Amino acid sequence: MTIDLFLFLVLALVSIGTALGMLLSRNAVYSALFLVLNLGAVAIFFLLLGAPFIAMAQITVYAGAIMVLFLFVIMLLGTEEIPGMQNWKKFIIPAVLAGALILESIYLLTSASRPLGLIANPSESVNTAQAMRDLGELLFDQYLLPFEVTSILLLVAMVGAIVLSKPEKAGK
Amino acid sequence: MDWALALEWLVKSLVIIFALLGGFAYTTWYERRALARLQVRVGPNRAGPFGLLQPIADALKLIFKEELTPPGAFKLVFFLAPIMTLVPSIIIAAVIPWGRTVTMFGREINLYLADVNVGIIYLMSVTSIAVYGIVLAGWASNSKYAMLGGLRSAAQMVSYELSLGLTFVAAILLGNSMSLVDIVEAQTTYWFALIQPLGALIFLTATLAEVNRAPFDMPEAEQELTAGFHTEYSGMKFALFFMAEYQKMIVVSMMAATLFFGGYREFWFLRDTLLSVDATWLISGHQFTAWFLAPLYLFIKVVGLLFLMIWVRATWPRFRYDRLMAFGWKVMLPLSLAVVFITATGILLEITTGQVMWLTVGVPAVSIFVGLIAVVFVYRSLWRKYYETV
Amino acid sequence: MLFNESAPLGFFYLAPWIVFLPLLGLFTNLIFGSRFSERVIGTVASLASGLTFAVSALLAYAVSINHGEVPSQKLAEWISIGPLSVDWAFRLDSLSTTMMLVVSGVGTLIHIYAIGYMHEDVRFKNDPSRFRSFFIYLNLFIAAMMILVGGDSYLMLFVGWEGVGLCSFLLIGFWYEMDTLARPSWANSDAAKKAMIANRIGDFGFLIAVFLMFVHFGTLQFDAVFEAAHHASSATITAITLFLLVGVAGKSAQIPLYVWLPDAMAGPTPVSALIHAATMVTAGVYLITRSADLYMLAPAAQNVVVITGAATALFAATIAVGQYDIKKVLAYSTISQLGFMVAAVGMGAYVAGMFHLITHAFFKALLFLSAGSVILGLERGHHHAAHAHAEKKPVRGLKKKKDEHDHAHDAHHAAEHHEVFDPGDMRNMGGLRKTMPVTFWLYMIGTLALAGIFPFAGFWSKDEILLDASLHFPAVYWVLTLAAFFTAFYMGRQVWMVFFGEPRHEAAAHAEESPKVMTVPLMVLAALSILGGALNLPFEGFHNLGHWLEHTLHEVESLPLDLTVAGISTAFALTAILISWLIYGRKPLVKDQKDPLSVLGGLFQSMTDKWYVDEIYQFLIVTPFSKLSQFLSDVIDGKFWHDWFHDTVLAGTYNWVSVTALSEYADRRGIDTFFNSWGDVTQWFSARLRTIQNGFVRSYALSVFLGVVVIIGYLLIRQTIR
Amino acid sequence: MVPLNYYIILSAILFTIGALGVLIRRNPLIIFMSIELMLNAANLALIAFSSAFNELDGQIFVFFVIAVAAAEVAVGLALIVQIFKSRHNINVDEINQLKG
Repeated sequence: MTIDLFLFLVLALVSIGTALGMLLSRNAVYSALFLVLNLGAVAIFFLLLGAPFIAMAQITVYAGAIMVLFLFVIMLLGTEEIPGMQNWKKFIIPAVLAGALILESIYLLTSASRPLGLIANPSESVNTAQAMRDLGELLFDQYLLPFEVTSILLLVAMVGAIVLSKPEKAGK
Repeated sequence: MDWALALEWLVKSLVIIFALLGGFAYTTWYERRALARLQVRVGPNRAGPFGLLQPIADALKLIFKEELTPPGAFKLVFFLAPIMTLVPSIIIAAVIPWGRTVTMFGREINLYLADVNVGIIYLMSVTSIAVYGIVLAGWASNSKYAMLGGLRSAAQMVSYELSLGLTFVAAILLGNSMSLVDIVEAQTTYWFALIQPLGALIFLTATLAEVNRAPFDMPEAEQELTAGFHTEYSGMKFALFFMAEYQKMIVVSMMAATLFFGGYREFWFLRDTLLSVDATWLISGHQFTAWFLAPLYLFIKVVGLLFLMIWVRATWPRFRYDRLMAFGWKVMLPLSLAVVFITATGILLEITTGQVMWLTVGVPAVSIFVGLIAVVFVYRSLWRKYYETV
Repeated sequence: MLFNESAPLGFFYLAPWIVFLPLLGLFTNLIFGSRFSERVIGTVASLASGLTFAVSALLAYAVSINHGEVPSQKLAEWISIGPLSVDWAFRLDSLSTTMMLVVSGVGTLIHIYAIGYMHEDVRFKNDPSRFRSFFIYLNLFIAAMMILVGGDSYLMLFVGWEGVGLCSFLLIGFWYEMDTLARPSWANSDAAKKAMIANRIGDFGFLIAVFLMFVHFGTLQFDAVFEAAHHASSATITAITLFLLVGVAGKSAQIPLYVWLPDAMAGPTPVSALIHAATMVTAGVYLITRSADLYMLAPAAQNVVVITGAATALFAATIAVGQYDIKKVLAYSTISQLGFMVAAVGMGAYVAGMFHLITHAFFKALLFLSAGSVILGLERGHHHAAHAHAEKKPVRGLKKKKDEHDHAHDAHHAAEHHEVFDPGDMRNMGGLRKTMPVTFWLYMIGTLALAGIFPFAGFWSKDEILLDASLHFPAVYWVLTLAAFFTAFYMGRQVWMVFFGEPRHEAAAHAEESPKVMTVPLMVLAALSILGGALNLPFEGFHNLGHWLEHTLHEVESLPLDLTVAGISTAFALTAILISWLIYGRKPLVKDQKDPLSVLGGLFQSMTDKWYVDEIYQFLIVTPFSKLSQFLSDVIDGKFWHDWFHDTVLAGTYNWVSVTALSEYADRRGIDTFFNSWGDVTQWFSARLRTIQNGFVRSYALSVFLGVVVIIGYLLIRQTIR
Repeated sequence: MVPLNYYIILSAILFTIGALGVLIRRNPLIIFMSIELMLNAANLALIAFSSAFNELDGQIFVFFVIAVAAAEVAVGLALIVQIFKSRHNINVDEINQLKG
């Protein structure tokens, strides 16, 4: 077992564990915290896979902004605890389906007619400034239009959020 | 894995941690002394010469105090929150360079823990997760004051992070790199604070909000929330919060120094002199570069910036909370967008025309102008609000 | 690029500004004008025009030091479709810069004059808010005229041509909801429409000429057209030039399309002076001169041009004799003088034509503006008379408080004027020499210039035309000389009627002199009318204009002064003035006296009634046309198509098909039955399926999830089987 | 040297957990988080492919996904707050009519 594989397995366990924790915890705040941990684990995966920028963006945007917003809303509304699963029978079908999906995926992937290949240790390329530069150039050259469209989407979302959360004026 | 390399990292990490811990202790002393002087008092002066042993006395007191956990608190989170606050404030220092490469014991040693090419984004991500500790502390205390403090801080820090991140962008643009070492080296000729004074100002303001210092100390506004998110904390847990706050002060000062004030580089007027970081000294026949000047310069700058923070605390009243948010979204954010735009335009003009003047004169002039416009608008809107209420 | 830096000797890059400057003034007034005072509006507009003049002068200077060899200044590519390629380019040569100078120079003076004129006019007409639009239109006109004279292709010329036509329309109809006496009526807008329609006919001819050029030469750029014309058949050239002549007849008011110009006097007087006397109507002359290379190749067309011009000159001059309206006289005089110019350029005497164009611009603008001054003077007099009656105050006292007085006008103007008073009718005038001395002397200068008295400008330019005619077309020479005789006569008649004798109306008695802002431009124009002849004195070593235009026109004959021709014309003019004195001056008209010429009976009545041309047009064209339209509308469209074909044939068939065949059988029995049963089946199923639509989002998500599992399962099975 | 398959399987597992969360939880906030988890799983797969094929496009795509997720969360949370304000309840099973 190489150190890469070891690292992968540990992180995979952590991420699956935290995902399950998110799924199963009764308290929404704990769910959010588990998700933050999960996001962090995935960010480390990104680092390992040679995407440091995305990893940092993941932490900054997801962990730093989105999840904080979640926490904020949870605390603001005081809705930490909504009873989750009293009636286990109702969840048999989804659970069976989920199990089937996972098994199917694993079977699909392992029985593929040709292997999908290995991921080389990318840590050499992580630390070169060139990768960042390439990413930036790709983003602002080939993907400029999607980038701009995304910015418009963000603008629209911002306006929408402001409109939605604006206090209604008295008398209306 | 090279054991020597691991050892080197270990040593460097320990140096940083101890520097920060010691720095924390003496920043409290520094602040109390400076604050006292500004208020025409004397400040701590009993323990040791000039009260220099006062931090140790404080530490002892806090360690031996009883720790209380309020009933109904979420114990695990309540316990983890101070740690979650402290950790980011320490690990953020990993990418801040405090010197250059030194040859020592026969090997090249970098005077920084890591020079990753996404150093600046690392800073951003770590500052962005620093909010968790405070929010969770507020929530886990199961107390209204603490809760409100936590919520306030969540909103405040998320808001001001945007301006902070955008001023980072200005520094990235000017330094043409995301590596902090490159950015520092790019400031050999001009500090970025000279090229982009507005950006530096916004950075300093936003960091004040990020570390919850006056006049942005909303989460712990005493008159309103007793002590905010750490109302229910006591003993060593409280000490950890305290520690985190002062370490954050040090760290953001280091960030400010690195991004806008030349980092470990010498002051510009010392360039090409014997006191330059690049200078070669000749002592008793041995030639060596003056690498040890670099941490010294960084230290001087950090002390200066810390004084700035203390000074602000001593002179400025606290913002009202809605004004604080309005200021963050309606003034800081547009201004920092303008900063990015102006900087990028200046760089583009410099590249296309080949005139350095665009960068050295045009960008500062336009930035200052924009800043003044913002000041005028803020002033007028304040007066308008005043008249509306009167 | 706005600035063509490769142009030699600097100033050429300024060329686009001759259009942009007036547009700048226009938009300044358009956007900010509502906040400006009248003074500022007028200043902005005048400044725009004046700067245009300055730029034109610089351009002319640049042309002169470049010996006329100037590349056209391309501003932008306008059209590029297949073989058609038209640039927005400026042609700078001696001809176009001359026109630019005349247009912008006279235009500037009229702008300044109009500040004073319109200030009072909008108040007499009770709508001061239109002051701004007037100057906007004027600036637009200058811009369009500059495009016209500066264009480097027939299409650009046409753009300007249409632009000035539009401005002319707007300005004739400036007081569109009233007639010339400010009574509620549509007379002014009818005049505007008449001008527009008459010009459309001419423009149609112009357009056909342009189409022909494009078909035969494949280009519209001037030099390229002229170059290609040498290889074209003479029939083609003749057709082109004749169609161009149709355009000229429309714009320059030649027979048979001149009828719009007298009616155009409905516009404010500065408009009459600028557009309908000095500049726009000369566009036709400019067009022929510009197309000189084409006309040279088509002698037949040239002859037609000459005959048209000469006939117009004489015909209009006779009508002018019988007019009573001070502006109508000048209008017919303008038509007549345009006839002179057209005849001249038709004969190939382009320099003479251009020369007369320039001098005519000076003295006709002077005459019109002075007439405007007279009209305003009478308006004021009428007002003061009314005030004097109403308030028993001396006229002098009112004059001192002019400003407050203006406000008073605004307030109760409408109530004052009960009687209909025509301030333009010469029968209401008389004796203005004493009350309006400045205007009188200016008018005299204009009259003498127009009548062709030595040494005024008109003498030199007219003589040059006559001299050319005497050398090439003796018959035409006599026609023109006769026209010149009538010219002198009706001008004499006008002067005697307006300025001499006793006032025939109270208003004339109380008339007042105009302010400086109006008279000073007139003095400049008067000076130009006196000295304008110096542009092209027919002596060896002079011929300045000829040498100047030589750059553009290449073949220019410089004729020396012929004492015979000059003597005959001077004698004719003096005789005419003498006769007019005998009839009108010796024994001035008194109030309500009939015109002494009425003794001529039907002849004079015909002159007064414009030889019934409008009536003939009405009878020959308008009435048959409306009859035909009526017929087409009522009988063909209404009775045949609508009533019979549509109602009976189409609707009947449709009704049968729709009601019987489709509705009853196909729809109700066939389709309805089918779909009703379908609907029953659907309803039955949907009643079963409705239970799935339960509003729980997660149960929907579960369905989606099920779908995912099934699809992946299918893929799995397929892979396994394969 | 980690086989790409492992990453894909991990991604599939995470995705399924997210889907399960959407299906079985009633708290809309948790449902939202589950959606984020699903997006995250997809991101992991994308980055893994990007790394395996040595192409940067996958990273770009993830970047966009993150941006879109931010937008979605902003609007979604605003909606939840608004619903809570008008109904004082955010149990998704009880929000089954459009009328407020």
